[in-house]
Amino acid sequence: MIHYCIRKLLTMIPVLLGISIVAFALGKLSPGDPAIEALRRIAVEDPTAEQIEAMREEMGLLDPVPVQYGTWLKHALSGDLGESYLDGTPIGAELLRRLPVTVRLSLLALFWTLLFGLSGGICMAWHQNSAADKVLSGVAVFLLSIPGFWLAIFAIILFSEILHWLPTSGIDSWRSYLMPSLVLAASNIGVTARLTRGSLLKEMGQHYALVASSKGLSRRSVLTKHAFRNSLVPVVTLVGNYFGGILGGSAIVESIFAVPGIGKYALDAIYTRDYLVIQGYVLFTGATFVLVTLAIDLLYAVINPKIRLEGGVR
Amino acid sequence: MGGEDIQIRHLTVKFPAREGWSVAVDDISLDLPSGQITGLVGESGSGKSVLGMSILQLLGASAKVEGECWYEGKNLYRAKEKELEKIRGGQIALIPQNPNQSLNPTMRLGRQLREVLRLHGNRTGEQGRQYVLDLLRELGMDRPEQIGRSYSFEMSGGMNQRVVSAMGLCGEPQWMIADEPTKGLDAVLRRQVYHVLKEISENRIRSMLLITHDLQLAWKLCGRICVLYSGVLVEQGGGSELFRNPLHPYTRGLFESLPAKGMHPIPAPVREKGEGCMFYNRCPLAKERCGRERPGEYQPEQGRIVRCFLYA
Amino acid sequence: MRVRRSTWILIGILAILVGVSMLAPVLAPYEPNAIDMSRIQEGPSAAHWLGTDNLGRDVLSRVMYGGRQSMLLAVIATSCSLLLGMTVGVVAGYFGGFIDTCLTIVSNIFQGLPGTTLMIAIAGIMGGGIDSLLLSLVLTSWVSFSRLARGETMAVCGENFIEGERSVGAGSFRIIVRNVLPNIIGNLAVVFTTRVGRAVLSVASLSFLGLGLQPPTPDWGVMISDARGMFRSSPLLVIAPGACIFVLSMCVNLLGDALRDYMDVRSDAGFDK
Amino acid sequence: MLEVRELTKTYGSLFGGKRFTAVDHVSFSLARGKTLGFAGKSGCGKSTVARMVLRLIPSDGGEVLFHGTDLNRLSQRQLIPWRKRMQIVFQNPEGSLDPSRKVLDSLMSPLAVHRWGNRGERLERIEQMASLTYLSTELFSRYPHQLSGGEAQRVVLCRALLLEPELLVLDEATSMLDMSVQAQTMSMLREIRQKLGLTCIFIGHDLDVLRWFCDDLIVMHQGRIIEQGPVEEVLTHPKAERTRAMVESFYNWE
Repeated sequence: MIHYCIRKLLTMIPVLLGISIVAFALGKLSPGDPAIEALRRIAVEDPTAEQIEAMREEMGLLDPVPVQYGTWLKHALSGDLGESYLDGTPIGAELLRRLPVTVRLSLLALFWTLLFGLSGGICMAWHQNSAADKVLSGVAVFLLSIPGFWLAIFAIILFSEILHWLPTSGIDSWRSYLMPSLVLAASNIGVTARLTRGSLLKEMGQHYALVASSKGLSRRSVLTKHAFRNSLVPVVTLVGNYFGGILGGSAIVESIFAVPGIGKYALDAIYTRDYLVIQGYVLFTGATFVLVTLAIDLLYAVINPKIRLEGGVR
Repeated sequence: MGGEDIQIRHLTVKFPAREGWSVAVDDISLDLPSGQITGLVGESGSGKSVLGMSILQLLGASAKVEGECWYEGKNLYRAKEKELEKIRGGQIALIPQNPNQSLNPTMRLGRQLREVLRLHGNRTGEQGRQYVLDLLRELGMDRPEQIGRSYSFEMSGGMNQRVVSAMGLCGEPQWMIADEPTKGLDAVLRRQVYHVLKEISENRIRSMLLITHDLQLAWKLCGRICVLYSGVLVEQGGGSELFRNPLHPYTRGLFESLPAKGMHPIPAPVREKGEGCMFYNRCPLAKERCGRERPGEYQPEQGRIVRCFLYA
Repeated sequence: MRVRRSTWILIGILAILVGVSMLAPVLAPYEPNAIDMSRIQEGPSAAHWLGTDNLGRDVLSRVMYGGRQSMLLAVIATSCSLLLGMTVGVVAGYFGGFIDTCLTIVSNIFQGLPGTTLMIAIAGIMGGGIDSLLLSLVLTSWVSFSRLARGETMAVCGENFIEGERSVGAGSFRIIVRNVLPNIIGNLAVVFTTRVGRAVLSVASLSFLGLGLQPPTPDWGVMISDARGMFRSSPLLVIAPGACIFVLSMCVNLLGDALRDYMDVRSDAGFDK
Repeated sequence: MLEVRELTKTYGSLFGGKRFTAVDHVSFSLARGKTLGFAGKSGCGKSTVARMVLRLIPSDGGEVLFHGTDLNRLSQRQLIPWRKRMQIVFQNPEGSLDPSRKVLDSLMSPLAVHRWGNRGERLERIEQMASLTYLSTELFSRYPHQLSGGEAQRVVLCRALLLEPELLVLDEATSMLDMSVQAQTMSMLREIRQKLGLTCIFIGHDLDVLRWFCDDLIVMHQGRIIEQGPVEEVLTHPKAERTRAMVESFYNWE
C-alpha cells in the first residue's frame, strides 16, 4: 500500500510539471506584448521603444526561455501568478478566493453523478432487459447527448422563471448550487449509469458469481455482496476522468448561472484579453484535478485489495 | 449421510444459436444413486457440465431446460427460486472448476467461507469459525487462520482448490457435484485434488457426482460411470467393469486414445452424420441401420446400459 | 450478423442530418445571413417555417446551414486525433520500454488537464475560429485513442499468434500493419464514433461561449448564444438549433452502441458449450 | 545439429527488487532426426528455454548453436533466413491464430514473409501440407473462432511445416486438447516427423505422452536441468530425487 502511494505521488510530479509547462507556454503564446501591457498599467499610454526595452529587461523577458520558465515557476509556487491587466489585482489571490466555489460546485456534481449514476446503473442491471432497463437506458443516452448549455437554458426558464423555485444566478444559498451542479452532472450521470450497468452485468456473469449462487445466495445477495464491489473497479477508474470533465465543464455552467468561480473568472478574462488570468486558471484547474485524481487513486486501492497488497500495476 | 437419489428424466438443454437452437444435452434419463460417486465422463462439447449445472439450475437465463429432475420429491427444474436457494449449498453443493476464478477477488476467503455457514446450518460466531478452521485443516492446510484473512489471488491454485472444496462442505450438504476438478492441472496438483476428493468422499459426503474428462481420476474414484458423447448418454455401468470391458465403440475408442494405452486415435469422420446414432460418422463398426435410426438403451449384462445396436 | 432495424433508422436519421447540411445551399429557402429588418422575430409562417430571428434572418435556413462547419470540424478533428493517438499508442504498446514510458508520461500530462479547460484556454488565447477549435479538439482527444490503442496492442501482443508471426521471420512493421491493427481497429472505431459526438458538443459549447465559431456564421451553437435572451418571446430560436445538436449527438452515441454490440457479438461468436 | 550451451535468463524489475532466474545455465545437444522431451512442473522454465532457442525472447547469456552458428550473435535481419528452419507450435490453439484473419490468410503469411513462389505455387504448397495434417480445404475460408481446438492446432501445425523447418518445437502442443483429439494429433505428429525427417523438441507434462513420443528426456526444476538421458531410462530408473517424486506422483496416486 505504501509502495503504491509513493508511486502515485511520484507519477504526479511529471504531470504537474507538464501542466505548468503547458500553462507557461500558453502565456508565452498569447498575443500582445506583456511589457507594453505592464507599461499601460502604470499609465504610460504611448511608450517609446526605450521604455519598452527597459520594461522587458526589468520583467526578465530577454532571458532565455528556460530561465523565464524557472522564474515564473518559482513565483507561481509561492502563489504569485502576476497581476490582472485589467485592475491590477493579484491573480493568485483572486483564484484562491474563487476556488472554493468551483470546488464545491464540482464536488456536488460529482456526488450527483455517483448517486444517480450508480443507482441508475444498479437498477438497470437488476432489471436487465425489462421495460425499466430500456426506459432508464433511454434516459441515460438522453442525458449524455444533450448539450449542457441548452439544458441550462431550459432549466432556468422552467425552475426560475416559470416555477420560481430556484434562483437564476449567483450563489446566495445552497439552493443556488442545485441547478448548476445538476446540469453539470447530467452527461456524467448518463455515462456512469451505462458503465455501471455494463460492469455489473459483466461481474454477474463471472465464474465467482455463479459459484456464489451455487452456495445458495439469492441473486440480490450475489449482486450486492459480491458483484457490486468488483463492478466498482472500472467505475472508480473513470471517476477521475469524469471529475476532469466536470471541472472543465464548470466554466460553461458558471458563466450561464453567473456563479463566481474560477471558470467564470477565466471566461471573463478571455473577453477582456487578460491572458495571465487564463494562464493561472489552467495551472489551478490542472493542480486541483491532479490532486483529486490522486485521492481517487487511493480510493481505488481501498476497493481493490490486489493493488493494496501488491501495489500491482494498473 | 447419504440423502436421496437424484433422478433425471428426459433432460434436454438447448442454447440459442445463430440459427435456431444448439442442443447441448439430448434427452438424457439418468439415476444418480446416493451413497456413491457417479462419474460423468466425456470430452468438451459432450454436455457433461451442462448436465451437472442443470441439477442446480445454474445454467443462466438463455438456456432452455426441458425434462424433470427429482430430488426429495421435488422437481428441481420446476422449483421456485427460494426453494433452490435452500438446496444449493445446503443439500447439493458444488465444487466448481477453475478454483482461481471461482473466488471473489475482493472478498477475504474467510468471509466467503462463513457466508455458507450463515446461509445453511446453525453454527454461528466462534463455533462457526472453529468449524471452518477444522475443515481447512482436515483438507491439508497448515495455517487455516491465515488463509481466512487472505484473498484468492494470494494463494496458489492448489490452495484455492481446497478452499472451494471447503466452501462446498461448509453447508454440510447431502450431495456434492464436482465439476472438472482436474482441468488444466499438472500431475502434482492433480494428485492433490484426487486426495481431497477421496478424503471428502470417505469422511464427509458419500453421494457425489464427478464431472470430468480425466478417465484416470474417474476410474480411481467412481463407483459408477456414465459416458457422454455430444449430448447423448452412450454408456453407463459400474466403474471397474466399464474400464475393464468398455462396450460402446466410442468408449472403447476413448480408452484406446489414452497415452498409457498408446494413443490410438478414434478415426476422423469417415461418412456423413446420419439421422441416427451420434457416433455414426466416426464409428468403425457402424452398420447401415445406425445411420437411419437412433439406438435405444440396451442392457447386455446386469447393471450396464449401452446405446448401441451391437447389443440389441 | 445482420444489422438491426433500429440501427438502420439511426443511420437514416444521421444521413438526413448530414445530407441536409451538405445540400443546404440547394435546399435552404433563403440566404442564411440575409437580413430583413421588416420581419424581426416573427413566428412560424408559410414563408418562414421556423420564423425569423432578431435580424429577420430565416431560422430554417440558418438551422440547415448550422451543422455544416461543426460536423466537418468534429469529423476532421477526431480523425486527426485517431491517427495521432493510434500511431502513438500502437508504437508505445508494441515496442514498450523507454518509448512507452516517455509516451505514457506525455499522455498523462494531457490527461492531467481537463479537456474543456484546455479548450477554453487555447480558444481564449488564440482567439475563436476554426484553427483554434481544430487544435484544441485534437489536443484534448488524442489521448483517449492512444490509451486505448496502447492497451489493446499490449493485449494482442500477449497472444501466441504474434510470437508465431515473429517465429516465421515477419518484421515489426509487417506485424503491426497486418496483425495488430486489424485486431484493434474495431474498438478504436467505437471510440471514434463516441468522440465525434463529443466533439460536436464541444464545438457547440465553445461557440455558445463565443470562443468557437463566430457570428454571423450560421452555426447551431452561435444561434443559441444569440437567441439566449429571447427565449420567452421566440423559443424556437433556441429550441430548433439545440434540438439539431441533440439529435445529432444522440444518433452518433447510439450508433457507437450499435457498433460496440456488433463487435461484442463478433468476438463472442466462438461461444460453444 | 542443435547445441545449447549455458543458456540463462533472469527476470527482475529495473529498480532492484527480487531477481528471478527462470533459466539457469542450461546446456544440451540434439542430433538430427531425434526428439528431445522437456518435463517439469509448470513454471520450471521449460517454455522459456524453447523460446530462447528460437530467439523469440532474448537470452541473458549462453550460446545457441544451430548447425554451428550461434544464433544469439545474429541481428534480427541476419536471423530471418534461419527463422524458417525452426518453427514452434504453442499450447493454446485459439491464441495461436490471428482472430481477424481467415485461415488461408494466416497460412499464406509465412510464405509471403519469405517471398516464396507466386500465389499459385503458395496455394499448392499449402494444400500439400494441409493434406499431410489432415486439414480439409473447407476450413480455409473460416475464421479461427469457427474452428474446434483440434482443427486450430492442425492449422498451426500446417503453418509451421510450410517453410520446411528442420527443427520443430512443440510447447505443450496437445495439453489443452481432449483425450481423443490429443491421440489423433500425436499420432499425426509421429507420422509427419517420420515422413519429413523432423528434429523435435517436445515440452509436456504427461509422462506417458513424453515416453511415447520422445527419444531423450530432460527434467527441469527451478530453471535447472536436474536429469537428462534416454526417456525410458529416466522414467524407469530416475536418479534425481525430484524426478523420482515426479514419476511417483504421476503413476502412483496413493
